Amino acid sequence: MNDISMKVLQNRPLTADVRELVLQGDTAAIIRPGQFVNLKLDGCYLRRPISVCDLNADRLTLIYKVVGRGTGLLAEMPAGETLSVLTGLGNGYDLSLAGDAPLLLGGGVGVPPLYLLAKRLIGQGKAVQVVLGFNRKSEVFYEEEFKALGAQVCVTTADGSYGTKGFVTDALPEAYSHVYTCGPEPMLRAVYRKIVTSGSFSFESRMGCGFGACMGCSCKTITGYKRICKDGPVLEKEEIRWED
Amino acid sequence: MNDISMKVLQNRPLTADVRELVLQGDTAAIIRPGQFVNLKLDGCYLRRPISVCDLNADRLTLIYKVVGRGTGLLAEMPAGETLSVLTGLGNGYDLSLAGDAPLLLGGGVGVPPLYLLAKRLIGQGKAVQVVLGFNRKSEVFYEEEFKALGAQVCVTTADGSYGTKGFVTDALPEAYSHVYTCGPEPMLRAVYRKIVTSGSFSFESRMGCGFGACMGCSCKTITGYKRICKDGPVLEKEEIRWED
Amino acid sequence: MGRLSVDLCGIELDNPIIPASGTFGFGYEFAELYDINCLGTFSFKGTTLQPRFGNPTPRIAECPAGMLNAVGLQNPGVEQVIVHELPRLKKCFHKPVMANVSGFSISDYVRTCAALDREPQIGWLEVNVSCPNVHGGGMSFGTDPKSAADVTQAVKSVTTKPVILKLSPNVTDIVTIARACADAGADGISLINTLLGMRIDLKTRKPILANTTGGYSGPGIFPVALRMVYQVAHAVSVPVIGMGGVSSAEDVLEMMMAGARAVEIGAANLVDPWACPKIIEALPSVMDRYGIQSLTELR
Amino acid sequence: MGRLSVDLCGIELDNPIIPASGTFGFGYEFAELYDINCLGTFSFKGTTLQPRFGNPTPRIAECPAGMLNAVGLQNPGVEQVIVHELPRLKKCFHKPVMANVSGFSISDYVRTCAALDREPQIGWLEVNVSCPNVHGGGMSFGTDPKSAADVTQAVKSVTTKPVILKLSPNVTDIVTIARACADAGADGISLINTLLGMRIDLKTRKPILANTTGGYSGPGIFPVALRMVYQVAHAVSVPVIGMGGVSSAEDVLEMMMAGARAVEIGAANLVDPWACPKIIEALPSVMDRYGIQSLTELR
Ligand SMILES: Cc1cc2nc3c(=O)[nH]c(=O)nc-3n(C[C@H](O)[C@H](O)[C@H](O)COP(=O)(O)OP(=O)(O)OC[C@H]3O[C@@H](n4cnc5c(N)ncnc54)[C@H](O)[C@@H]3O)c2cc1C
Ligand SMILES: Cc1cc2nc3c(=O)[nH]c(=O)nc-3n(C[C@H](O)[C@H](O)[C@H](O)COP(=O)(O)OP(=O)(O)OC[C@H]3O[C@@H](n4cnc5c(N)ncnc54)[C@H](O)[C@@H]3O)c2cc1C
Ligand SMILES: Cc1cc2nc3c(=O)[nH]c(=O)nc-3n(C[C@H](O)[C@H](O)[C@H](O)COP(=O)(O)O)c2cc1C
Ligand SMILES: Cc1cc2nc3c(=O)[nH]c(=O)nc-3n(C[C@H](O)[C@H](O)[C@H](O)COP(=O)(O)O)c2cc1C
Ligand code: FES
Ligand code: FES
Repeated sequence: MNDISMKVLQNRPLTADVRELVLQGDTAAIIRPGQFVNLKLDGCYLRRPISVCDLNADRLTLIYKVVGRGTGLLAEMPAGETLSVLTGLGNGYDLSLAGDAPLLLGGGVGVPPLYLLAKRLIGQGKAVQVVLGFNRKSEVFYEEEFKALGAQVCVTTADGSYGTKGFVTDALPEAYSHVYTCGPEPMLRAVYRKIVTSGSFSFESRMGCGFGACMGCSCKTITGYKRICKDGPVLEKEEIRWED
Repeated sequence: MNDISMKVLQNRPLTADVRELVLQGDTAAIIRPGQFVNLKLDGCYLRRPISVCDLNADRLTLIYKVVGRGTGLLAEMPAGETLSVLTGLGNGYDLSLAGDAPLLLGGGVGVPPLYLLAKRLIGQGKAVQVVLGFNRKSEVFYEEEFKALGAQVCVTTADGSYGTKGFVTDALPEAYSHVYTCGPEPMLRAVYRKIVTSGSFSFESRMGCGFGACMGCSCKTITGYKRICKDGPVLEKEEIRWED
Repeated sequence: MGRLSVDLCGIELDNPIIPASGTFGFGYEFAELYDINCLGTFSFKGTTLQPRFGNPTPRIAECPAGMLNAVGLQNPGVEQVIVHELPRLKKCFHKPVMANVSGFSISDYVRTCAALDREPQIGWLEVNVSCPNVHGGGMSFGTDPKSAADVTQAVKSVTTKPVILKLSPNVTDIVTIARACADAGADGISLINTLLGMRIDLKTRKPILANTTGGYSGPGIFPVALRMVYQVAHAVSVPVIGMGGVSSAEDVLEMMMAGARAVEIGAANLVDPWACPKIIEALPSVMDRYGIQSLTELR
Repeated sequence: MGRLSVDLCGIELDNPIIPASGTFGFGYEFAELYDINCLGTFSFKGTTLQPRFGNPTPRIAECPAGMLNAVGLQNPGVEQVIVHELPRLKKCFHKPVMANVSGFSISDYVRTCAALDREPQIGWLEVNVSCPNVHGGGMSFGTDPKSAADVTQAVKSVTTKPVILKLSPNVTDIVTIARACADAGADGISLINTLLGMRIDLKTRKPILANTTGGYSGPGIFPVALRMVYQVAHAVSVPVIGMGGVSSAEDVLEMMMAGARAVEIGAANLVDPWACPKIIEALPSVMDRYGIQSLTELR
């Protein structure tokens, strides 16, 4: 973990309420896809956790949905401003579990972390299949970016206005070696029930610290209590214990 | 009173810790010298009261000393930023009391409101005498500006490093028709004891609102309770009741 | 009834926004700025039997997210309020107004409320029980259920107007005190008054306030206020007025979701004199955003 | 003694900065970031007799100037703390550490403290009396002087280490409770624990926290904390540890001017993991600015 002052290079809309933020600054602390950063915004007491979408040595791309005060403030940040970023948080996805034909299932703003994951897996020569789920056509983003990586991409929309009608679970391919997924909890539950292989699930939680100090994000797993922020956000299928 | 969004045109040091701030915005609500404005700064809950030093229709000059958090933040505001300003607060100095040869006594950051006062009095053809008191030479500001108005100016420094050694009360001229003064309370008390004419005294107080709503700034006078922010900051010599 | 209107003890308010006592004087300063008839009502400056200058200055200190005040109930006394303030107030405000009353003994409260009861423009009596009880060892009436109930009962016996007990948050158990007031006949409960706080001046190493401690208000107290409003609204059946740090239409809705029938706004008026009309104007669109048709559905 | 050093119940601290319980775990997360031996000491995660998962999530909500938590004392239980955490902690922290202890009955406290008393690395026992008393009707031990004194006495009888009672601010009269603890033998008092608060989600119209209410910490509680520290430090003769919203070297000095011997820092660690070393580094120059030669002169 590192606290880096990063400069906004770009902050552009992808859809009506989803934006892409490109930051400049040292990304060395980020090791794995599926890790996240925690952003300090003037006017918010707590930091805001956002998944790493893409990076190179001194550039970090995040994709965020404007849902409240913090993301609202973020949307107004012009290029040139700086913000304090705790980087390299969370465990991230374990690439060694991928097998030959990993399947990546993303829903809404659960899509971003899968981008870096796809890039890395394709870099390892895997045949990556991606299903991206959205509510409607106007909310779809990053389909082309995933295709450009060389992934096989399928898009679903809940209302059928684009791609396959339904949820990501309605568009599972016939064969896959391992599932990596990120999205809203109802989607994760549906994926958990439906997939026939092992899987790595990325969870969300309201966080106090984001680096394992406060126990604000604890959950129960088969293997004991875990902190979403430090022992997660990625949990493996075998260890997940759903709360009701 | 008005709430005006004003733009910083200039924010430059006059001495090590005193700065001149020029703001652009409608100043119509400011009627008299000795009135003040109340500045909203990001990161401070309460506004900061600062006396009007000079103005024209769309330009306002303030002089402030960096003493704490709020003035520290103000010192960092670059040209181009805007801030919310409640303008036209307080009663201000009554020019009709001046007589022919008014005497203006200012101490430290009590000097600024006397500038607009001197300008107006000279505009009315009065022979304005000004004594400006500071601690030491390095803290002197606006001597030339007062001279340029055509006032007769004397500077005192407590340590004698410039001008007359001593306090403003050590440099009173032989004759004057009325005294206008602003400065730290010990100075006001000394002036009160020493002057032989009527006088108008400008007071400070920690303020909640600055426009008469909260009773945070009340003081006792011969003529009853007054609010420094609304019934003052200027009190006439006859009505002042010193607390101990 | 309009989309924003609410019923407060049998009197309909056009909207739930009520400037809080001590931050709105008797309304004139604000009447110079906007037509204060846009408000639901307002609660005027805490009035006592005798005139009071209040505490020495400094009376104000800043906090990270709010302010301290130790005004000490400066007011001209109930007689002057009736003779001078109310006739002037009548000229700029044409709705029932809320009279805020303080006292240092039961008889203070009774005599002040009895005098105000005769004034037709007064819609509600808001009885502030945060003052020290001079006959009860100096602890405030509002920190003891029995004393709070005694004040309630005594005031109820001299007025036919709705009586709203305004509670102090500086207590171990707000619910017991609220219940005691409701059981003693209170027509409503308003809360919270200020939290007791303090600041020290690093330069002098002494308390900033001449009174040493003061009442903390502003956004920093909002979470505590919301909790107490929620607890009390779930414990009593009379209407609850929520306050404490409310500064936006969102805060108003959150207070009403916690169970408040109406919402008072204090310190926010001092920092932005137009805070209340801005909030009233913002309410409909913020309600739209959260799918709220009318405020009565939040009850 | 250095310029920053202070004496806490007979143990010298290099500086008065102590990360507060529940915001610093058992120190490892922070030991990865900086050498935690720069701290005066730290208070480890509230430990109970039995292991606890704590409350369901969400456990965290944001406030205008701070946060709510309803972690609910998640901890592995005293046995695991002794077997697993302390040996690991010993590797990265070479000073006496403060053990924070919670319980739901007097016997909980006694057994937990007795077990910890045998651990040489523990310098102080900080006994948190904000938990509900399961044998006393659910009100917390810290809201009643008698219960707080009982816990103090019981714990004192099983340990020779200094015992610091950590008080809840959610009370009418903090001074009486602090005095009761001091009279019962407490070697120090630390305060404040969190203020009870709440937030509601405007979208769901339900409380954000699964537990409904939570503990409010951060800058928003500083004025209340400072007031209580001042009141208690002027009422008892044992040392007082001040905390609540401290986020800067200036805040530390203000707490010490209010009478605190040392200062704990909680929520600030969560927002800026380097908050404590930054404050320690800033202290000398901020002391220079206010003409403070050494911290002992603030007593
Ligand atoms: C590990 C992780 C990775 C995430 N990655 C992304 C991402 O790549 N893109 C994206 O758009 N969103 C992501 N989120 C969700 C994102 O953190 C929230 O949408 C954001 O914090 C909302 O902040 P706000 O101030 O706009 O909302 P508000 O509702 O005003 O926030 C109030 C508080 O609640 C917290 N909060 C609100 N919603 C959530 C949520 N869904 N998850 C966690 N905390 C929440 C905020 O952090 C803040 O503390 C991620 C969350 C986690 C935990
Ligand atoms: C009517 C009036 C006119 C003033 N005109 C000027 C001026 O022209 N130039 C100038 O340099 N200063 C002036 N002052 C003083 C100026 O308001 C304070 O120096 C300033 O508020 C300090 O703010 P701070 O945040 O830097 O200090 P802090 O000490 O961090 O402020 C904390 C709180 O105390 C208040 N406060 C601190 N010092 C004073 C003070 N001396 N008077 C009133 N409130 C104070 C602040 O407003 C704030 O609410 C005037 C004060 C008043 C009342
Ligand atoms: C300057 C000031 C004066 C106050 N005077 C009174 C008063 O006279 N009577 C009263 O019941 N409450 C008084 N209060 C308390 C407020 O009415 C309100 O309960 C409290 O400030 C919390 O609301 P807020 O956070 O919106 O300010 C006063 C508050 C302030 C800031
Ligand atoms: C996430 C979190 C967990 C806490 N857990 C404990 C605890 O286990 N024991 C305890 O005595 N206090 C606990 N506290 C209270 C803090 O130690 C401290 O008293 C309080 O947060 C006020 O200080 P602050 O404003 O600096 O955070 C916790 C606070 C937070 C924010
Ligand atoms: S958010 Fe603090 S431990 Fe996970
Ligand atoms: S500062 Fe509010 S009345 Fe003067």
